[in-house]
Amino acid sequence: MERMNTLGVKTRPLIVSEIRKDFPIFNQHDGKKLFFLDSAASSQKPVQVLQAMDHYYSTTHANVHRGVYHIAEHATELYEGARATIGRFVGAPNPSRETIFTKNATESINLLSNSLTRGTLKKGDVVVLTEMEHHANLVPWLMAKEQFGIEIRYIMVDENGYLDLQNIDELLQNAKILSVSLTSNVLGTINPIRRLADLAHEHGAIAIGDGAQYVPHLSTNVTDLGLDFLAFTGHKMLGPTGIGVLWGKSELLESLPPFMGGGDMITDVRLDGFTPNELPWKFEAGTPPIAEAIGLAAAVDYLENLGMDAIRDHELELLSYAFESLESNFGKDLVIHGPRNVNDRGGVISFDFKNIHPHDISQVLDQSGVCVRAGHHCAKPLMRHLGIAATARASFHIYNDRSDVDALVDALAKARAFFG
Amino acid sequence: MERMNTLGVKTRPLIVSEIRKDFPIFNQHDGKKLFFLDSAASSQKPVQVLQAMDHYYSTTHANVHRGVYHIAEHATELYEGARATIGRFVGAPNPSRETIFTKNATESINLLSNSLTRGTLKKGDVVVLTEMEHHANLVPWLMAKEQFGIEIRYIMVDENGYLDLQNIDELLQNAKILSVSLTSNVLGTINPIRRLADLAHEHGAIAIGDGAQYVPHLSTNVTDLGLDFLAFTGHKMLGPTGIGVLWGKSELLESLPPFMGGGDMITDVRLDGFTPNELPWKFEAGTPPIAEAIGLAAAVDYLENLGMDAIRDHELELLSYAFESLESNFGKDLVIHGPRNVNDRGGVISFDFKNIHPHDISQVLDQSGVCVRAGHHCAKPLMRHLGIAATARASFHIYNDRSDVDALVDALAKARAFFG
Amino acid sequence: MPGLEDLYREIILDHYKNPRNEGIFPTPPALKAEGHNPLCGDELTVYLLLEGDVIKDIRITGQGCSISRSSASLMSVAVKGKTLQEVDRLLKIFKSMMSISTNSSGEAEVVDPVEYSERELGELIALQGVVKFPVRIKCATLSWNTLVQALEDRAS
Amino acid sequence: MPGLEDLYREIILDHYKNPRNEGIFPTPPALKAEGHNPLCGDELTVYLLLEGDVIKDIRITGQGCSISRSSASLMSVAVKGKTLQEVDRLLKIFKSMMSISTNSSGEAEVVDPVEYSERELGELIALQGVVKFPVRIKCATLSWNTLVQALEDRAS
Ligand SMILES: Cc1ncc(COP(=O)(O)O)c(C=O)c1O
Ligand SMILES: Cc1ncc(COP(=O)(O)O)c(C=O)c1O
Repeated sequence: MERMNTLGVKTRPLIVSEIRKDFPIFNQHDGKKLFFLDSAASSQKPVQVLQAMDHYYSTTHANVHRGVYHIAEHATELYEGARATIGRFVGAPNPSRETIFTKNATESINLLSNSLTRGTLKKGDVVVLTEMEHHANLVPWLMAKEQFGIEIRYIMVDENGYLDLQNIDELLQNAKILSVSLTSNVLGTINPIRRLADLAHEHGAIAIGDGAQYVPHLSTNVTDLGLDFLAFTGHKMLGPTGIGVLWGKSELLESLPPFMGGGDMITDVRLDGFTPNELPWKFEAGTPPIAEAIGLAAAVDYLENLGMDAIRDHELELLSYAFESLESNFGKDLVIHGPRNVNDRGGVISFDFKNIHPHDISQVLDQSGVCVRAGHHCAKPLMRHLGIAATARASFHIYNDRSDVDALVDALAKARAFFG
Repeated sequence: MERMNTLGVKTRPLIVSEIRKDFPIFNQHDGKKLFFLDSAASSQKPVQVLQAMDHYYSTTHANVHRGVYHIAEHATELYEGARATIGRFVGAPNPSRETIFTKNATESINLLSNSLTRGTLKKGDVVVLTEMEHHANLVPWLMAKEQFGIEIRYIMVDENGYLDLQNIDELLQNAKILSVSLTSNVLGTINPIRRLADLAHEHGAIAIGDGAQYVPHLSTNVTDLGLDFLAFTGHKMLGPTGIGVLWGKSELLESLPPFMGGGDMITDVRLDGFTPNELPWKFEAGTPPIAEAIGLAAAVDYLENLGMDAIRDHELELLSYAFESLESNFGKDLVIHGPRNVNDRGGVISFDFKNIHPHDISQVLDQSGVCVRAGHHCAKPLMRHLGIAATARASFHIYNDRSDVDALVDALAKARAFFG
Repeated sequence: MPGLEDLYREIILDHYKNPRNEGIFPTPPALKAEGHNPLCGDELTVYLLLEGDVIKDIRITGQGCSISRSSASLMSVAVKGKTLQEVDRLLKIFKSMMSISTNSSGEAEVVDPVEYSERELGELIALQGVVKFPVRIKCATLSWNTLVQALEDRAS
Repeated sequence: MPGLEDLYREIILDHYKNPRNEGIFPTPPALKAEGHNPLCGDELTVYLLLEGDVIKDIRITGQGCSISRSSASLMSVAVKGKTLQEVDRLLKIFKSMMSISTNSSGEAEVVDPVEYSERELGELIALQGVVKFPVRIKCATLSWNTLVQALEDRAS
C-alpha cells in the first residue's frame, strides 16, 4: 500500500504494530503498556541498533586507526564506514571527510563556538541566534561572549510561534555567524532554514543549523538546506547515547583550528608544538565512540529502510489527529504552543492545561503509563518569552500511533478530574 | 585458594579459563584462538557490561535529570548510581559530586587544560609534564600554550625508562600545574605519583594524574595518591567506548569555569548570560553518555568482584613469565623498553625485535591470531627520545594467561624466520 | 509503583488549592529570600517578620507544582509563631523525613536521621509520600531551603 | 583471511633487504621532498635529479616497514630514466592498483580506475597483494606521494 505525501512522493505507510516489535522496551512483560511520548528528549532504540553494537563488541572490538591486526583493521573499517553512512544520510557531498563524531549535539556546537571564535571572530563580531534556541545553541555562544567579547543578537519569536523576520536584514548587518535550530524542541516550529542561510550568506555570515530535532524526523540534505554546518545527536534518532555529529563544509573545517587535543587528531607532536591531522580526524581527539558510531549507522539504516518521507507523513498524520483530539476533548482548557499549521511543525506538542502544573500533569499521566516531559525543556529564554516557567510536552517518533494520543487524552481527563 | 601478594594481602588468583567465558569475543566459533595482547589500546568487554547496557536500553531508557515519569526517574537513578560506583572505585571522598563523565580520558584532560587556563593561569605560568606522556596529556597543554602563552617544562626520562627527578625542584619552580601519567602506555613505567604530587603541592602547584593505564589495573585511591585531579577512560577497563571520567577535588572543581555550555550544566539562562549548575553537572553539557556510564559501572563491578589486588598479582606474574620467556627465546635479538624490575611496571611490554619493523611484526603475528599494536602509541616525543619511530607492544588484562605469552613467542620466532 | 494517592493526599490538594499565608511583606522590616528549582523552573519568595527569635508572621509567593506550593503553605502554617530553635528542629525532622539513600539527582545530601514523633510533624506528615517519588523531593524541600536562606542572610 | 605470501612476495623481501638507489643527493641541484606516515611514524626522503623532463637519477633514505621500504625501492627503479609523462602514467596505474572502495582510514581518495597491462607495471606488480591489507596501503603509497610532492615543489 502506498500513498502520496505532501510533495506528491509515494511513501509506504509505517506499520506501527510491526515497528514496535523491534523495540524491546515496548515488549516488556509486566502487563502495562508504555505510551512513550518523550522522543524529543530521547528516542527508544530498536533491537537492530543494540545488536549492531553487541555484535561489534562480541566479534571485532579493538581501538581504531592504529592497529595492523585484522580485528583492529575491521573495527576501523566499521567505524569509518559508519561515518560515511551517517554523512550520506544528511546529504554530505564528501561524507568521509566532512562528518565529525562528537559525544552529542551540544559538543558539536561547542566545537564550533570554540573553533570559530578562536579561528575567525574578533571582539565585537556579531553572532545571530534566535529566542527559541535550546540551551545547547545559546550557552556556547554566551561563553564565547564572556571570553572574547563577541556580540549576540536574537531573532525574536512572534505570537504564533514563528521567527519574526521583519528586521532580519538589520540583525544580520555585520554578522559573522547565524546559528538556528531547524526544528524548535518546544514550539515544534520548523524554521525556514534555507531562506535564513541564504540571507546569512548574502551578509557574508556562516550558517549553522542545529538539527537535533529535525534530522531524526525529516529527510535532510545539507546542500539543499544551504548550510555550512549542521549539528545533530544520535540518541534522538534511534541511536545510542554518547554520540553526536557535526557536519561541515570541508573548506571551512579545514580553516578552523582544532577544538580538543590528543591522540588521533595530530600528524606530529613535539615537545614544543604539534601539527594537526587531516579532516575529519583533526576534530576527533582520543578514542572515539566506536561502538556508538556503529550503532548510529544501524539506526540510520533502520530509518532509511522505513523512508524519511514516510516517517514525516506518519508524524503529520499523528500531529493532525492529536490536534483534533485534544481540541475536541478539552477545548479552551488546553493551549498548544507554536504554529497552528501542522505542516510547519515537527512532531512536538507543548501545552498548558487548566493551570495544572506540568509536573503534576506528568505525574498523573505516568500513572497511566503515559510518558511526557515537564519543564523548561532547556529553553529558558523561550519560556520567559511565553511567560511561563514550564510546559508539558508530548512528542512522537515512528513507534507512536493513535493509541498513544488516545491514552494521552484519557490521562489528561483524569488529571483534570483530580486537580479540577 | 588464596595467595599473598607483594603487600602481604591475600588475594584469590584469577581463573582465566573462567574469565574468558565471560568475554564473547573469545568464544567465537571460527575455530581460531584469539591471543589479544592489545588491552593498553582498548580492552575487551565481558557480557555483564553488554547486558547492563542492553537491559538499560530495553527497559529503562529515557533522558536523565528532567523527567518526572518513572522510567526517566529510574534512568536518572541508574546514571547517578553509576557515578557513585565509579567515583568510589577510585576512592573519591565525595563520589557523587566529584566524579564527572566525559567521552574519554582525552576530553577529561582537555576540560582541565581549558578550564584551568581560563580560570587560573596567566601568560608565563608554568605547567610541568613529562617526556613520556601520551598525546592526550601533551597536546591540550600545547594548545593552551599557543592560546595563552603558558610555559611548559618537561621531566625527562632516564636510560632505564624512569622519570629523571634530579632537577625536579628546579622544574617545579613557579609551577602552577603538574600533570603526569600514572603508568606509561609505552614503557610501562609506574611513576612515583605520590611523591610527585607532594612535591607539586610544596611548590603550590596542582597535581593532575593521567590514570588511563593505571586505573584499569591497580587499586586506585585518589587520596592516597595525593592527587587533585585524575583522568581515566572507560574502554580500557572493560567498559564501553564513548565514556571517560574526570575526578577532581570539590573545592577545585567549584573554582573552575565550565568547559562546554548547553543543557544540564546551567541553573539559569538568559539572553545575556547564564548561571552554571552545581557539581558535578556544571561540567556535563548536553545529554550525557547514559548507557555508557551504566556499562562502565558494570565493568567496575566486574573488576571489583575479581579484586584489584588479585588483578595486579595476576599481571605481575604474567609480566615475569613474559620477561623470562622472551629473554630465553630471543636473547639480545629482542630489546624491551622501560624498567627491568616488573614491580615498577604495568602490564605493557614495548619491544624492538631484530630490526624487523613493528608493522611487519604485527602483521606476521596477526597471521597466528596474536594481536599486538605497532606504532608510536601516541607518544611521539618519547619515541624521539628512544631514537625510534615505532615499537611493537604487547599488553595484558585479566583474560590473558601464559598461553598468550607462548603464542607471542611462537609467532615472533616465525617472524624471525621470515625476515631473518 | 506507588499510587497517586501516596503523593496527592487530601491535605496537600487542599493547601495547593487554598494556599495559606500567600502574599508579600515590605522589606524591611521583613526578611526575604528567593528560591528556585532550576530543573523545573519553580520559583518561590519567602518573607519573614521576626520578633526577637520568634517568626511572628510569614508570607509566600511564587509559582510551582502542587507539591512545592502545598509544601510552602504547610510550612508557613507550621513555622508561624515558632521560635527559631523550634523551627530548626522542625527543619531537621522534615529533612529527615524527606531523606532517601540516593535522591533522583544522586546527590548524597547527607541528612542526619532524626528521631521524632508524628505529633511533632503535625500536618506536615501529609508530605511523607513524596519520598516514594524521588524527583519530587526537590519540590517539597524548596520552601524549606528558601526559609533557611532568608534566616542565613539575616545572620550575615 | 589473505595469507602472508599475498603480502610479502619474494621481490618485496628482496627490495626490502637490498634497497636500490638508497642515499642522498646534494640539493641543489637535486629536488627533495620528505614524506611521512603519521600513523606509524614512517619517514622517507626522496631526491630527484632531473634533466629536462627526464628523471635522470633518484635516491631515497628513511625508515619504514618492509612494504614502505620495498615500495620506495621498486619505485626508484621504475621511474629512473623515465620522462615525467611516463612517470605520471605509472603513478596513475599504481594508484589505481592500490585503490579499494574504502581504505582503512575510510578516506574516499577518489582514484580514477586506469586500464593498464601487467607489462606496464613490471616488478611493481609485486605490491598488488597489499590491497588485501588495507592498513598497509599507506605504506605502499608513501614513496609515490613523496615523489609527487618533490615534483610539485619544483613546479611552484
Ligand atoms: C596514558 C594514556 N593517557 C591517555 C589516553 C587516552 O585515552 P582515550 O583515547 O580513551 O581518551 C591513553 C590511551 O590511549 C593512554 O594510554
Ligand atoms: C533543539 C535541540 N538542540 C540541541 C539539543 C542537545 O542535544 P544533546 O543533549 O544530545 O547534546 C537538543 C536536545 O536536547 C535539542 O532539542
